[in-house]
Amino acid sequence: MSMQALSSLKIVEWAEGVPGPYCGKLLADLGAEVTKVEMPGCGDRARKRGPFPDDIPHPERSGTFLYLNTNKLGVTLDVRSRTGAEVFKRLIEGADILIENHPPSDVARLGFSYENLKKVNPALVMTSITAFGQTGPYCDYSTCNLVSFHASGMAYINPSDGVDDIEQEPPLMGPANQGDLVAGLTGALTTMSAVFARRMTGLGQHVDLSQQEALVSMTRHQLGNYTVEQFPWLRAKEARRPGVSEVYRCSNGLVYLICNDERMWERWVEAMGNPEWAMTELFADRALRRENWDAGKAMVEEWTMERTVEEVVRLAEASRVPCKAINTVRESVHSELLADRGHFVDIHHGEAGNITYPGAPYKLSRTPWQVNRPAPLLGEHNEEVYCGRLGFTRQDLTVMRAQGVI
Amino acid sequence: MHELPLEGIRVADFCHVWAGPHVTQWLAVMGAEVIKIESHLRPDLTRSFFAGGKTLMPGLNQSVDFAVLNYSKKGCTINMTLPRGIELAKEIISLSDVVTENFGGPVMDRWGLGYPDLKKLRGDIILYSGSGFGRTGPYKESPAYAPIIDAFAGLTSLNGYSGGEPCPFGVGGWTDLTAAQHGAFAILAALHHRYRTGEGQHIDLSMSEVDCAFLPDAVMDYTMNDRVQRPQGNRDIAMAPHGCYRCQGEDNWVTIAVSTDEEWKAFCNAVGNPEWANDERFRDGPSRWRNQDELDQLIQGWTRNHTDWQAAGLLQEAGVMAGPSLSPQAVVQDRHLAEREFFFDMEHPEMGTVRLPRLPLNMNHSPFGKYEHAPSIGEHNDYVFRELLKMAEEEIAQLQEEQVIF
Amino acid sequence: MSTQKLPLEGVRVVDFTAIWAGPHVTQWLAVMGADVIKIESNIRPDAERAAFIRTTTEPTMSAVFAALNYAKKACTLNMTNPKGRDLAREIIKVSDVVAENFGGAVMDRWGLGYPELKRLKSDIILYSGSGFGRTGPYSELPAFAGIVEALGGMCLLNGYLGSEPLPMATRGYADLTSAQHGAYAILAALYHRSKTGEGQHIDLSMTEVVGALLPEAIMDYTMNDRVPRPQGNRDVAMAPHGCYRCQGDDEWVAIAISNDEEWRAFCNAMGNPEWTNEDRFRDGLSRWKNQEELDQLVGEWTGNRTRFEATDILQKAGVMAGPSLKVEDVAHDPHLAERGFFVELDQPGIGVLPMAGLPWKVVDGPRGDYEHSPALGEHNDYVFKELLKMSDEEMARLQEEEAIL
Amino acid sequence: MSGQALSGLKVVEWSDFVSGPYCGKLLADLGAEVIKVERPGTGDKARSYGPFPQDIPHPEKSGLFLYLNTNKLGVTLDVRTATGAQILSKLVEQADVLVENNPPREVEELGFAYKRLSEINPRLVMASITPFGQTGPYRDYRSCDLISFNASGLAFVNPSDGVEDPEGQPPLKGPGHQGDFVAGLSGAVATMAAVLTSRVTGSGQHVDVSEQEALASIMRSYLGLHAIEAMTWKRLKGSIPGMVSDKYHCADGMVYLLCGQDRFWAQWMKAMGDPDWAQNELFQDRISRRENWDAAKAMIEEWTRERTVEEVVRTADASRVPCRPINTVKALANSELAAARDYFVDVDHKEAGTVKYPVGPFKLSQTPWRVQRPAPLLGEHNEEVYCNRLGYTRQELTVMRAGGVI
Repeated sequence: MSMQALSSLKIVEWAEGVPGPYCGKLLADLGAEVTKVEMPGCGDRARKRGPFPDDIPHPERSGTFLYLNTNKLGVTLDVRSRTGAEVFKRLIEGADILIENHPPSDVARLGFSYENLKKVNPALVMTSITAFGQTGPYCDYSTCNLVSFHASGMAYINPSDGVDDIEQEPPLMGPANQGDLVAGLTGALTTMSAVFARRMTGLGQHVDLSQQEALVSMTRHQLGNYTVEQFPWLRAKEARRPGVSEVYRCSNGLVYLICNDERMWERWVEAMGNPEWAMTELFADRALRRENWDAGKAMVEEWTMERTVEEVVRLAEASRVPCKAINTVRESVHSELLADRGHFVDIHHGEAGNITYPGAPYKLSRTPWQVNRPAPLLGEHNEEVYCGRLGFTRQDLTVMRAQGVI
Repeated sequence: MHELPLEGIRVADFCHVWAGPHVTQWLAVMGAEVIKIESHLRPDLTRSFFAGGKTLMPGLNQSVDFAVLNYSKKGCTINMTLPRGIELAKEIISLSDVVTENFGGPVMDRWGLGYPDLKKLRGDIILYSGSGFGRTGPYKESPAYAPIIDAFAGLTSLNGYSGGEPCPFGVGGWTDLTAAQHGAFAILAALHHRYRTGEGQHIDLSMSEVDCAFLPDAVMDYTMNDRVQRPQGNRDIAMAPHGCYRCQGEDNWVTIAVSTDEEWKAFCNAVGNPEWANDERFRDGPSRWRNQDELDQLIQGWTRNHTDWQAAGLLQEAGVMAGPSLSPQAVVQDRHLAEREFFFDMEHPEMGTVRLPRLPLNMNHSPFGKYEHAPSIGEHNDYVFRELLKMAEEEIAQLQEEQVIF
Repeated sequence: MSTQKLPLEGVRVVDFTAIWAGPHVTQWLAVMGADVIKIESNIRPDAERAAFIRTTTEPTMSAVFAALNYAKKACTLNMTNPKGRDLAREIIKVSDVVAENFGGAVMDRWGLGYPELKRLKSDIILYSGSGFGRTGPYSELPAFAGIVEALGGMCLLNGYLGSEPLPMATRGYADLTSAQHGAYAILAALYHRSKTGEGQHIDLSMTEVVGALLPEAIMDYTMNDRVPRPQGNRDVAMAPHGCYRCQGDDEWVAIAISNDEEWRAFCNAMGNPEWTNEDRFRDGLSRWKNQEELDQLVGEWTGNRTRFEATDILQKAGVMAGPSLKVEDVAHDPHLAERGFFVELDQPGIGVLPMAGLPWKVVDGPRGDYEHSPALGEHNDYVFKELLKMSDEEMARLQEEEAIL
Repeated sequence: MSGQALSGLKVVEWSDFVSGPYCGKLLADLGAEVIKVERPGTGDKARSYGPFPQDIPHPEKSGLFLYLNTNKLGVTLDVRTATGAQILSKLVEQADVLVENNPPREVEELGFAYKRLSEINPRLVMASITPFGQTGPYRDYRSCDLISFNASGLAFVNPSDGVEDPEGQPPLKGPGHQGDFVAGLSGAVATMAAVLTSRVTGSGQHVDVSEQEALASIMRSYLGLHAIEAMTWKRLKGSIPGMVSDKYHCADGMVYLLCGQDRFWAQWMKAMGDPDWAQNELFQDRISRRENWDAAKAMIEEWTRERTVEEVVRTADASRVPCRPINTVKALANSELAAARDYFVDVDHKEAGTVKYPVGPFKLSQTPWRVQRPAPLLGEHNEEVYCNRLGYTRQELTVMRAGGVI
C-alpha cells in the first residue's frame, strides 16, 4: 500500500447518514485512518437505505452505505451508555480529528461538547456538520436533505428548464442526496483547513459547518446578483435563464447546447447552415436574442428535430459549440470517457460481492486515491480497535457486547 | 485572532470563469496568497458576466459574479501570448507552492507550463488542473460547461419532477462549485503530503466524475441492479410525507419530511388533525408511502393556511423535520444566517459597499478566514512585479511598453 | 366445550418404567389424558414405592412415588413368567405407546424389543429412556441422575467460583429434564403417527439431555477448546448478579442488573448510598470487574431487609429481583397458589394432600387429569377384565399361575 | 424435508434469548417450519451472549444462538410499529403455533393477546413462556434465569455437597441457563399437546408456561415430601434428607459412585474385597448407613484414592455398581460414548464456519432429528418470508427496511 496523502491522520467518525460519512470518506480515500463509530445493532442509518442488490434489503449491502464508507474501520459503540462514553473518550484521545453530525444539544448532553473533548485532547480538530450550525435560532432544528436543500434557496431556482408552468410546481430538491453530499464535501474542506492551522498553533479547533450555509454558498452567484444588483430571482422561466443555453429535442433524444456568447452563436449559426431566421434583426445581439428566444429556440429545435443526438453533438463539437447528449446514468457509466479515465472501480465486499463503484473525481499523480478496504461490516474492527489499540481484553469485549455497549 | 491555515502558501492562479476561481477562492479565504494571472487580452470571463440587474453592462471591475468568486485574491496582468510573459509567469511560479488552472484544453502544455516543466522550475510544486472531462481521455480538449457535464454524467436525467422531463440543474454553475470544492480539498491533501515528504504532485480533476461521485445511489443502483432511475421530484425512497407544500402568500412553500410513525403522530397533532394518524391509508410508513398523493393533498390543505415560517416553526416545535423553501432573496433576509453573519459588507473600489456571502468556514463558533474585495484587473501588478519579483521601475515600464504586463 | 377435551384422550400407554426418569414421562402423558397402565408386580414393584422416607402406613406408597405417578393406572404382571409376558403382549396390542427405562436391554430379553412390538402392533411407539442410550458402549449400564450429571459435565459446571464440583442437589434433575424431553419426543411421534400411521422407536439418553442443557459450555469447548468452570451465581455480563443475604434465618434475595438505567433505578431504590457514585461502579464494565466489592455492599443493603421487602422495593423500581425460596416457601407461595399450581389429591392411605402439578396450563382449557397415584395392582380388574375381556375364572387361574402377581 | 415428525407444522417464534427459542428449536429440529421473528438491528439477545470463537463478539457467531436456532427461518420485524404489528398478524394467520416469551402486559398492549389472535386464526396454538405465567401477583415481575431459579426452590437446595459451609454460601443457581431451558422444554411439551388437541377439535389453545412452575415441578419430590412428610430443608451440611455425598476422590480425579442402596452396597463391598469395616453394625442397613455415611464414605474414599478413576470405574462397571468419572464437557465431547452415539454433528454456518453441535438428546427411528439448516443470519429470510409467502413486493421491503420496520 503506497503512502497516501493523508496517511498520517487518525480520524474518528461519529456520524451517520450522508454528510458526515462523505466527509470521512473523502479523507479515508486519501489514506487517513478513519474509525467509524456505529450504534450497536442497527448501525449507520444509511445501511437501511437502498439501493440493495436485487432490492433485497440487507444491512451490509446498501449501495449508499458501501459507497460512503470505503476505506474505513468500523466499530460499534453505544456512546450513550456510560461505558460507551468512556471508550469514546479513549478513541478521541488518540485521534487528530473527530467528525460528527449530531444535533448540538444532544452532543452537549452526552458530554462531548468541544469544550469537554479538548480537555481530553487539546490538539483535536472537531468537525460538526449539522443542519443549521452550532449557533443561531435554528441550531437545534432537525433536517434532512430535502429540508436543507430548500432552506438554501437552491430548490427555489431549480429547475431551470423543462417545465412548462414552473409556478404551478413547487420548488425542487436536487436529485439523490446532493444537499447532504455538499455538506460532507464542505466539511472535508473546512476540516483540512483546521489541520493546517493546527500545524502552526498545535491546537485543535471546532469546525462548525452549517449544512444550510454549505448549500447557500452554492448559490453565491444568485445571492451576489441579488445583494449587489437587487436582481430578484423569480421562478418564472423567462425571468431566469440569461443566455440561450437550452435543452433541444432531437429525433432520438435530448441534447443540451450552449451558445451564449457572440463567437459561439456565430459558429453555431454557421453549423446550422446560416438559416435566414438567424440573420434577422431579432437575433442580432445577445440582448435581443434573449428577448426573442422563444422564437429562436423553436427554429433551432426545428433543425435539431431532423437530426439524431449523435449528429447534433458531432456538428456542435465540430464547430466548438458546447453540446452533449442528456445521458442517463447507464450511458455515463458505459461512456468511453469514464472507461478511459478508469473512473469506475470494482470493489469486492465480503457480503455484497463485486460491485462497480464511482471512484474519486480527481487523480493525484503521486499519492493516488485508492481502495484499501471496502466499507466495514458492522463492528468488523471491534477487536482490532478496542483490543489492538485501546488495550481492552477480549473478555472485556464479550462483556461489553453482552451489555449492548458494543 | 486565529492564524490563518494557509498563511505562507502562494498560489499562481490561471483559473477563470467559475469552476477554477472557486477553488482558489477557498484557498484565499484560508489565508493563501492567491495571485490571479489575467490580462486585458484575456480577462476572466466572469468580469463581463451580468445577471440582468440594474447595471446592464458593468465594467471589468464591476461584475458581481467576479466579485463573489474572487475575493481575497490578488490580481496581476501578464500577456501569456508573448514568450516574455511566460517567463514572468515562470518567475512567479518558482516563488509559489501551488499552480491552478482550468483551461478548456492543454493550454499549459502549449505554454511550456505542463507539470514536467513546472517540476523543473520547482521540485515540490503542486499543479491543479480542473476540467470538464479530465486531462486525459477522449474529451480532454472539450471546454467545461457545467450544464453540459451534468447532461453527460446523468445528473440532468435525474433532476426533475416525477414523471416529468429531465430538467437541467437550475443552480447555474452547481457542478462548477461542487467540483471546485473537491479540487480545493485535493490541493489541501497534496499540501499535507508535501509538508511531510517534500513531494509535490499533479492533480487532475474531472467535473463529470464529480457528478458521479455525487450520484452514488443512482450509479450503484445501476451497477448492482441494472436499473436506470428517473426524476423523483421532492420525494424520498422511504419517507412520506416528504415534499414541498404551498403556503399562504405568493409562491411561498414549506418542506416537510416524516421518517417515523412517532414523527407522523407528532405531525398530525401539530396540524390539529390527530385523526389522520388513525386513517388506514396513513397508519404506517409503507401505507403513507403508497398513498402519497392523497397525503400531499391533505397536507397542502393545511399548509395553505399558514405562512412558510409559521408552518416550519410549528412542526419543528413538534420535532418534525420542516423548513421554508427559501428564494435567494429570502435567504439574504434569513434571521438565522444573519445571526451567524453569513453575509458581510465589503468595500469595493468601484462597486461601493457590496453585501456578499462568505464561505461556510467557521471555527470555534465564529466566522473565520480572510475577506478582501476581489481585485480590479491588474490591481496588484506593483506588488507582484516590484515586491515579489524585485523588478526595477524601468524594467516594469519597459514590459508594460512591450504589452507583456498588459 | 371442545377445548375441554384432553389432548391424549384415547391414547393408551403401557408403562414399564420405574423410579424417576421413566414415571415422570408417563406422568405427563397421564395428566394430558392418556390411559397409562403402569406394569409392576409384587416381586418387582416400582422401587420408589418403598422410598425410605415415609410416615405413611401404606406399605406400597411413598411421597416420592405419589409425586411421580398420579393419574396412572397400575396392574401387576409377573414378567419373569411366560404367561405374564403373553399378557403384556395382549395389553400392548390394544395400546399406542410402550414406555420403559430399564438399566439394560431387558425388553429384548423379554422378547419385547421394538421389532417384536412392531409385529404385535405395527404403529406402536416404543419409548426407551436410559442413562447412556440404547446403543453404544454403556447401553447395558444402570444409570442415576447423579451419574449422568457427572458424566455429562454438569457437576463440573455447577458450583461457586473456584469451588469443587457440586452435584446438583436436586436429586433427579437429569431424570426429570430427561423425562420431559422424552414426553416431548413421544408427542412428536404421536403427531407423526396421526399424519402417516407410522410408529417408531424413541431412544433417549440422559447424558445427552445434560449436554442439551449446557450448550454454551459445550460450544465454548468445540469453538474455543476451553473448559468452562463454575461461575456461581454470576452472569457473563450482568453485575450485580447474585443472591444476597437478607434479614431472617438463612434468607436470601436474588438481584440482577442488566444496564445503566436499571443500575440508576437500583441506586435510587436504595436511596443512593455514597458508594453508588464511586468510579468502580460507574458503568457496566466497571461494575462487572469489581463484583466482589459490589456484592459486599449490595449485601449490606439487603441485610437490613427481608427478602420480600427487598424484592418489592426493587421490582417496583423495575429491577430484576426475587426471593430465594425454600421448599416450604414454594409450597406456600401465594403466586403459585393463585395460579393453582398445587393440586389436591386424595391419596388412599395418606390422605388429601397438595401435590405439585405439572407446568402445563391451558388458559380457559382443561386442567389436566389429576388422579391419585395407584396402589400396587389397583387396576388389575380394569386391565384384565375390561380391557382384555377376561372372565373371572381366567383371571383367577392366571393369578394361580403367578402370571398376575 | 419430508419424513420428519413435525414437518408440515408451521410455527412462528416471537421469542428472545433462551426459553422460547429452545422450545422453537425442539420443534424445528424435528421438522416443523419455525419462522423466528427478531427485532431489527440487534436481533435476539442470545446473539450478544457468548461463547464466541476466539472470544471476538459477533452477532452471527454466538455459540448459544447458533445452538438454539438451528433449522429456523429468520426474519427481522419491529412489532412495535404499525406495519410490524400487521405483518406479525399475517404470519400468525398462517401459522399453527405461536411461541412467545414476552412480558404479558406488553403482549396485550401490542394487541397480541390470545383473544385477538384466536379471532385471526382460531386454530392457533399460542404458547406463552414467561417467568411467572400469565396470571397471579408476580406475573409482571421482571426476571431472568437467576431470579426464576431462586423463585423455584431449586437454588436453595443446590448445591448438595462439596461446600464446607453451605449456610455461609448463598443459594446457588444452576449452570448456564437451566431455568430458561427447562421452561422452553415444558413449553414444547405443552405445545405439542395443544397441537394434538387442535388436530381433533380444530380449535387452538393458549398455553401458559410459567418458568417458576417449570422449575418447581422439577422439585416435585421435595414438594411431595413436604406435603406428605411435612419435611423442611435447611442448608446445613448433611441436613438435607436424601442428600449424601456420592463423590469420591481417586488418585487422578473424581468419580460419582452410588453404593448406598442395599443392592449396590453388597456388590460394591465385594468389589472392594469385603473390607472388615464393612461388617460393622454401623453399616448394616441403608438407614444406619445413611446415619453414619461420613464414616462409610471416608473408608470407601480411602480405597478409591489409591486407584485411578479408570480403575475405579472399571471395577464398578464389572460389579454393576453405578459409577462414572466426574467429567468436563471436554471429556464428554471426546468420550467413546459421544463418538458411538454420534452425539456431535458438524454444522457449517456461513459466518461461524463449521462447528460441532450437540444433536437432539433422543433418536427417533423413523423420523430422525436433523439439521436442515444452521441458525439464520439476522433477517436472512426476510425476502423469502415477506415476499414469497406474504406477498410484499421488494420495493415495499426496501421501504420497510428504511423505515426500520424490518
